[in-house]
Amino acid sequence: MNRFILSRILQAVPTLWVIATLTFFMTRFAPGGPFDAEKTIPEEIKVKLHSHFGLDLPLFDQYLLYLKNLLQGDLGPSFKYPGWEVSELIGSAFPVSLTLGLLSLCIALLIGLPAGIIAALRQNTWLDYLPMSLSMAGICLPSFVLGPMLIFAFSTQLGLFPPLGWYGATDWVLPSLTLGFFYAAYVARLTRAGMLETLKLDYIRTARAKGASDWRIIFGHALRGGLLPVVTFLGPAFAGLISGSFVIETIFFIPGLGKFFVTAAFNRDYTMVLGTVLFYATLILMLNLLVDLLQAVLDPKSRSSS
Amino acid sequence: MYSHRLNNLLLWPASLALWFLLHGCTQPTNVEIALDEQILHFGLGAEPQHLDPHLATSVAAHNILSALLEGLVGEDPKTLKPVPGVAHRWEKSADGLTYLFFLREQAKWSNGDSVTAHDFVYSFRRILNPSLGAQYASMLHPIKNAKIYHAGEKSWDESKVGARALNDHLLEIVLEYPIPYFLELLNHYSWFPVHRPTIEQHDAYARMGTAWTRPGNFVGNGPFSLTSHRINSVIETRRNEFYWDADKVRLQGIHFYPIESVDTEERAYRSGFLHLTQSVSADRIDYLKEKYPGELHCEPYLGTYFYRFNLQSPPFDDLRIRRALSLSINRERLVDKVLKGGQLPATTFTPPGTGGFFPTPKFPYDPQLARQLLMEYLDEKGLERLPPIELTYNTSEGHKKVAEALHGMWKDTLGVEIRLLNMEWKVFLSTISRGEFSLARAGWIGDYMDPHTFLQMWRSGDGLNMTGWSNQSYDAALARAETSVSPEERMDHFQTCEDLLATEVPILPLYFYVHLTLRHPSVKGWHPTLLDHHPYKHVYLATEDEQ
Amino acid sequence: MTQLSIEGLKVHFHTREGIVQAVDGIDLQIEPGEIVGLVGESGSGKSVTCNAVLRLLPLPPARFENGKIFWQNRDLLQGSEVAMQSIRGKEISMIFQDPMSSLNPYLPVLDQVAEPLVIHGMASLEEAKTRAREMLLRVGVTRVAENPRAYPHEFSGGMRQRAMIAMALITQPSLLLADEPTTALDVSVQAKVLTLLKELCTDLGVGILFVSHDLGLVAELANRVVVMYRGKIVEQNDTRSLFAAPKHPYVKALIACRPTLETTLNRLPTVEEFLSENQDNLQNEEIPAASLDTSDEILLEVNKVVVEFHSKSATVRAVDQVSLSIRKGSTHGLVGESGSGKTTLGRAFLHLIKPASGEILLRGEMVDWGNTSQRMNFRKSMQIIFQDPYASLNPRLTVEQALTEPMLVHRIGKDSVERTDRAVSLLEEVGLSSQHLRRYPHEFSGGQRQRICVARALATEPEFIVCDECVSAMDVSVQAQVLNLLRALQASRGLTYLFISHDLGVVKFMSDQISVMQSGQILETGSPEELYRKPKNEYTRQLLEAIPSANRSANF
Amino acid sequence: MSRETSSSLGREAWRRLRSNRMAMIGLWALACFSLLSIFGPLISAFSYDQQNLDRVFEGPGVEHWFGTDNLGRDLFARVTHGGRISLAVGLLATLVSLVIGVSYGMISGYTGGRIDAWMMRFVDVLYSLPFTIFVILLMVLFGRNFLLLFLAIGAVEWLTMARITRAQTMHLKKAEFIEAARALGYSHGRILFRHLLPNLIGPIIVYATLTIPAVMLLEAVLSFLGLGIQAPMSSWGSLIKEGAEKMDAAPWLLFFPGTFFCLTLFALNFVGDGLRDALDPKTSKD
Repeated sequence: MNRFILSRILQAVPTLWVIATLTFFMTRFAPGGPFDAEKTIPEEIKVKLHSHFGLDLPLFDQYLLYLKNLLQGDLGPSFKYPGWEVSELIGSAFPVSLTLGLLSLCIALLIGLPAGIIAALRQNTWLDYLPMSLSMAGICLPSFVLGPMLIFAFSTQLGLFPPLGWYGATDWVLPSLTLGFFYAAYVARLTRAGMLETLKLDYIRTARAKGASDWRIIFGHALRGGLLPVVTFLGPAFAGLISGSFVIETIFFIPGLGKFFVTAAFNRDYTMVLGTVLFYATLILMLNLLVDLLQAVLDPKSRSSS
Repeated sequence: MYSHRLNNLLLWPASLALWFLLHGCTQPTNVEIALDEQILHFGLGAEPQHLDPHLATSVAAHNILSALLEGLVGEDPKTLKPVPGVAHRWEKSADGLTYLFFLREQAKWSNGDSVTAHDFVYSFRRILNPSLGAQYASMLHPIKNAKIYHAGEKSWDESKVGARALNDHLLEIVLEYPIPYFLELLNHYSWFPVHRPTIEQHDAYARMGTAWTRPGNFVGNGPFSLTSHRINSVIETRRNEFYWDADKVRLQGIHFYPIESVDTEERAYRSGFLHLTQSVSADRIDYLKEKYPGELHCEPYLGTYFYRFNLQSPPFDDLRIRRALSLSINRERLVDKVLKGGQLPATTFTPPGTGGFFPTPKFPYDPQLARQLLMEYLDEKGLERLPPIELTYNTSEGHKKVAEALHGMWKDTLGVEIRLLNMEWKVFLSTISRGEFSLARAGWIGDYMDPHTFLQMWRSGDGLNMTGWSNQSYDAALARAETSVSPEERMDHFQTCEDLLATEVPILPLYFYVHLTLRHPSVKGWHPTLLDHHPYKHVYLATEDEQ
Repeated sequence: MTQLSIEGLKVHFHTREGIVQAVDGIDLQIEPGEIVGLVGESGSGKSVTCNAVLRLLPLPPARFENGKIFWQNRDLLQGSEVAMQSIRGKEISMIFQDPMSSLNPYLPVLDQVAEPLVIHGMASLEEAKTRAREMLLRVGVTRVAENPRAYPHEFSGGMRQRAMIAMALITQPSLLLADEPTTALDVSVQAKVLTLLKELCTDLGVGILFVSHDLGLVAELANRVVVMYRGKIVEQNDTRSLFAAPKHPYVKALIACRPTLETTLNRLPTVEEFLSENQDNLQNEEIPAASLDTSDEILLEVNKVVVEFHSKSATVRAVDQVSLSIRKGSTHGLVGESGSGKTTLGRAFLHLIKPASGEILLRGEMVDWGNTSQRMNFRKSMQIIFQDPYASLNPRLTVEQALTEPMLVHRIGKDSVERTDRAVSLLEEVGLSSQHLRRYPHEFSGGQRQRICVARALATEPEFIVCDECVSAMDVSVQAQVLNLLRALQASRGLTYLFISHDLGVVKFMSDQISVMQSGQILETGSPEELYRKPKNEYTRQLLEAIPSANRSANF
Repeated sequence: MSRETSSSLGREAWRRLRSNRMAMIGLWALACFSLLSIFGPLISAFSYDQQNLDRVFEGPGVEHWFGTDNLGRDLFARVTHGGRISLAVGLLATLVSLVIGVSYGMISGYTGGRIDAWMMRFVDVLYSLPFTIFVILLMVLFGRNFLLLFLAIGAVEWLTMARITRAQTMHLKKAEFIEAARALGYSHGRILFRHLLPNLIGPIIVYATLTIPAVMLLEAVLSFLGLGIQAPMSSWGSLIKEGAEKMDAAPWLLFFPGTFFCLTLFALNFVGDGLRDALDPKTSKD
């Protein structure tokens, strides 16, 4: 097992290197630079700025320098906020996004799993149609519509939750709901499909022949197999969840990571673009590994083969 | 097939929701608490890039720095006229070239150190130091020989820069040429002092991006001091007890929130999270006027919204087409029906009242003449109709709306087809600066209260010109305005410049900005000003009845 | 006292295609401790009957139209679901056909075996596990002693079925419903499991309803045999009498059409022939020894073929230094149990799996795989028929497309018209007709599908065909038809077969030469008679002994 | 193989589709939306870009059926005009991503081994690259080409498609009919596209119906970067985005485009499910 994890981590290194290289050159070839502004900067000051950030070196030297720093774990200073290190900015925003992501995941699972299970058990009744239609709506309802709608209902009208901010537990509710709803929709669909598939299997019949109750059949036997596709989906989805959502952070004024992902590109904040991209890639690779491990826990067969 | 007990599963989410219902009880809002606490909750609009006054470049930075630092002079909260700041009085020589500032002895840094004339000289030297690469260093170029030092060829002493500390509390500044608005200039953050030991401790004299501006490190001399800074979340300041005029400061602190989305900011305001918003979505004006009649403020602002023509390529190399496009814009209607924020139609480039300058309105609306000019042009070129014109703008709802409205006006009056091209901001900037446009959106916010901040950019070959327009009479008039001592004469020269812009039409002024804001009635001592400066030491929070 | 009494049971399936009368009014009684065999082919309603007793049928589409099932004088069809749950696994237990899929792959075997005790409140969890362990040891699943957290996939099929038996009997029920419990197992394993089942049930006094398609197997076990055909019971009698004097023609056919080790007929009788009025065809010639017309020419030769599979942890040698030569026009049988490497060897013959080493010579020549025309020629001459005719036909191609495509690829026939004509004649050759051209595989029965597979294999006009367990999944009656077809084609086209099967009777019926495989190696090769009369190898002897006696000879 | 058989295949599928009630409702709804998008702008008295600054933000009424927007433009004309673009972009771009993703995934899964590993690493890499920068670079290289819109959308959406297809292919390639095809000497291309592809159609269609809404919204994001629809033209994505900003002051600006959008997706979903069943010969006749 340890060897497996180690080899996966070693495999990730070249992938990350390719990502870093491509991103580095892509950002540099995009028009506009980090210091372009409506009030044009005098040439001599631009030269000064460039030399401060090492942009005056030949591009390939910059690249080598970046890699060298990267190997030492240094992501460099942000171009947009020169007083701050990229790693510091990501480090301060990540806990926020992590909290939001985990809460949304909880909501997605708390809504999605029961909805999917019920829909599967009551296939082709209103208990199937209603959650499945809602989930279709959840998939096609963009968060920039859902967010303001939830704010209007729960904040403006009912006054239950604050419409923005990230200060206390009550602030967490609406953004997590907004973010979680989309995933809940997916989870519900996948759970339903997985459960329907599993409930057809022979071993469910075996369990029934033993005299197991419905409850026992679902939770003791069917759920584990039925959840495998959900777990597979949740790996990459979770990376998306905890790397922040620009739209939701903007709507709810949350100091999360998503903003850096989007604005870094617009600001041509080279180091920040690279930092966020590498962070995200690492996250994905790690979560894929985690999913494989989790699958091994859920599925004894893959456990012994890996 | 399966028993009904499964329906219990439905109770899960329901009970969770109930839990939140019970716990999500309403708490008093920021604005309600603030009446006791005297904390101003301020919508900042954007996260400031720097909190270093010598490197800062944004309005957001100004809003914070004017709380943390104080220049030689202060501003009158209503007129923005210079009032005593760190200097309790000053003297100006008869030729208008030499200023003596008498610094008050009570002026202190937030760590208790005295603010001295040496601090100011040190600060001027720092911003002008070419190694720092300060963008706004040119703001200090009016100081004698500052330009020479800034060019980097000579040392400070060799350059003989005209700023000297005569003693700890007496500062002499000698100017290159007389500047009528010199004292107003001093309120720009590039003139603010920095605390020498702090700068040296962080080796920030010639380096950007050091940690000296972090809370705990920052030492300022303003009415407030920095207590916390979380990127994209909040910047908190607290009353500075060492401030010389601390007795007058009634606010206990100001919290700045960099909320970028106007919609979110509006929701924040409406829920009592903010006292002030940085701006208001143009589409919401009607709605807010109705709902919050006394709280929506449209205040004139020192800025012009305009389009640039590219004179280097047809059809805008021809004056008639430029004029025709200008003449067929109904600016009144644009302002009243589309923008609706109380903006003023721009019939000059410089906003009226800038430093006492009231230019004569030009740029009329005359569709008849516009059509005639277009016909003439088409006949001469033997064209059936004008080929479609590309209008480039950076992506934003507001810019799109204006562009769409003009698209309609030109189509209706001239039958000219306009193609709108939106671009991402940085791509837009690089496209425009390379001259790859024919008609492009632009905006200009004045840095100080003088027409010069507007009119200088149309000088031939100026980095900000970018239209390809060059006019010797304009250059000459501008040069004369820069050196003349008499205010009346200056205004005459500026008027000449304005006239030339109106006859040559290298640009298309559309409207003058307003500062649209929602402001809570409990905010007192806050007055509309052209530069949107609001000296915080006069601001306090009170309910309607207590004054 | 009759323990279980089924009276006039009718179960219909309401599907979109219409109503299927799966069980059409049957009466059946089982006395305490009695072992009853329920025999029938697929679709006869035997499994439905079995599942109906425990109400495990999916409702809908299934529906109880009529009838009663009395269990100790209670009508099981009337009780509530909860009441039913208390009978399932406690009073009546059930074991299923496929031990691979019937155990929950996500739970340890021990826990699953213990579960019925827990469900019915007969023991605490700890106690249940202890008892489950004892039970598992008793049925011979010793592995749980080493590793109580072993999961089903760590066990072989036989061990899993033993575990299933342990699970079914742990509550000491009064009746065990066994639905084809040994069908998926190898012969040697099957024999052991049957013995175990019989011993245990006798010890514990458990009655068994043993459902199977294999009459011979049932004869080993049951006191009484019930034969079902198309939802009805056609005959029931005590085992000896039934075999001695079958009355119903269907039962007669079932006994006759299965090739046994004693079968010496040229072609097998089929059920249709028995059921039709005209039974003249049944007069069959015996094959005179060595009468088959085989030349001495060697068509295919393999030398020291090795096939290896690489997994992350280890390399497995599935075929280990196998050498064989097959004469043109003959059938070479390959017998072995699952995992012996016989299927892999068959695939390696066709280069569907690349051998790690060794050579495969067609007409004495090596095939150069880099050479397109040689490769295509090889593919054209060598074909394969798989075990599962359903999986081996692309479900989205019509019969016509499936048959004409190989011709197109190998440039047989000059245009689509000619190819379609050829497809028709191929269909006719395998006993189908041109009206089947436009249909999809799923519209055919298993036997018909296998005929289509045969036709497709013939489309390239091959000389050599690998028949990989090609009748193993079929009912005996269908099996007889397909075997007859293969023999007829061999006679008319002079085909050469490699016939792979685990069923010794079938292999003997088909082959001129037989090789026995175990663990990737060929243990012995010889003529069928030699092999069956005087097996040289110990393993071959074991294999032969494991065959139920009724299947060794037709005369029980 | 012959034209006759393939057309009968289509006829057969069509016959099955017709018997699926939900799919037919979906199909009719789609037809209605398409017709409305094609002819709506023609029957409307207003053009999508015709402004009337005196009649801004009017609610739905007799003259302006769906009301007017911030420049007094008729929302009905804008919604139907936007439908043309959104439907075209949604379907075409999804098609592009399907073609790329399915081919890539099939080849990767079918080939297996080291090539498969490399191909999937490549997908991993693309997943992580910054999309904004990528689109900006595309525009720099190729200019503002309308075709680029499809390329850009295809470039993101195919990744997931490729993964799904690969997983299915790896599962299917072990099927005996694929082995039979190899034994029959079929070329890899033939096996991939004639034997594997039709059997992958189910999951592909289901995923495609989920991709279309994502694509329609992505179009709005791309137009932010200047790629795609230029003002004053409209698309459902951009109308919804604008409508969401004015939700409480002028709810109809969100309601109408939102309703069209959602109903289209529901319809597509039903048609997708129906199509999957219809293309599967195993589903029963009735």
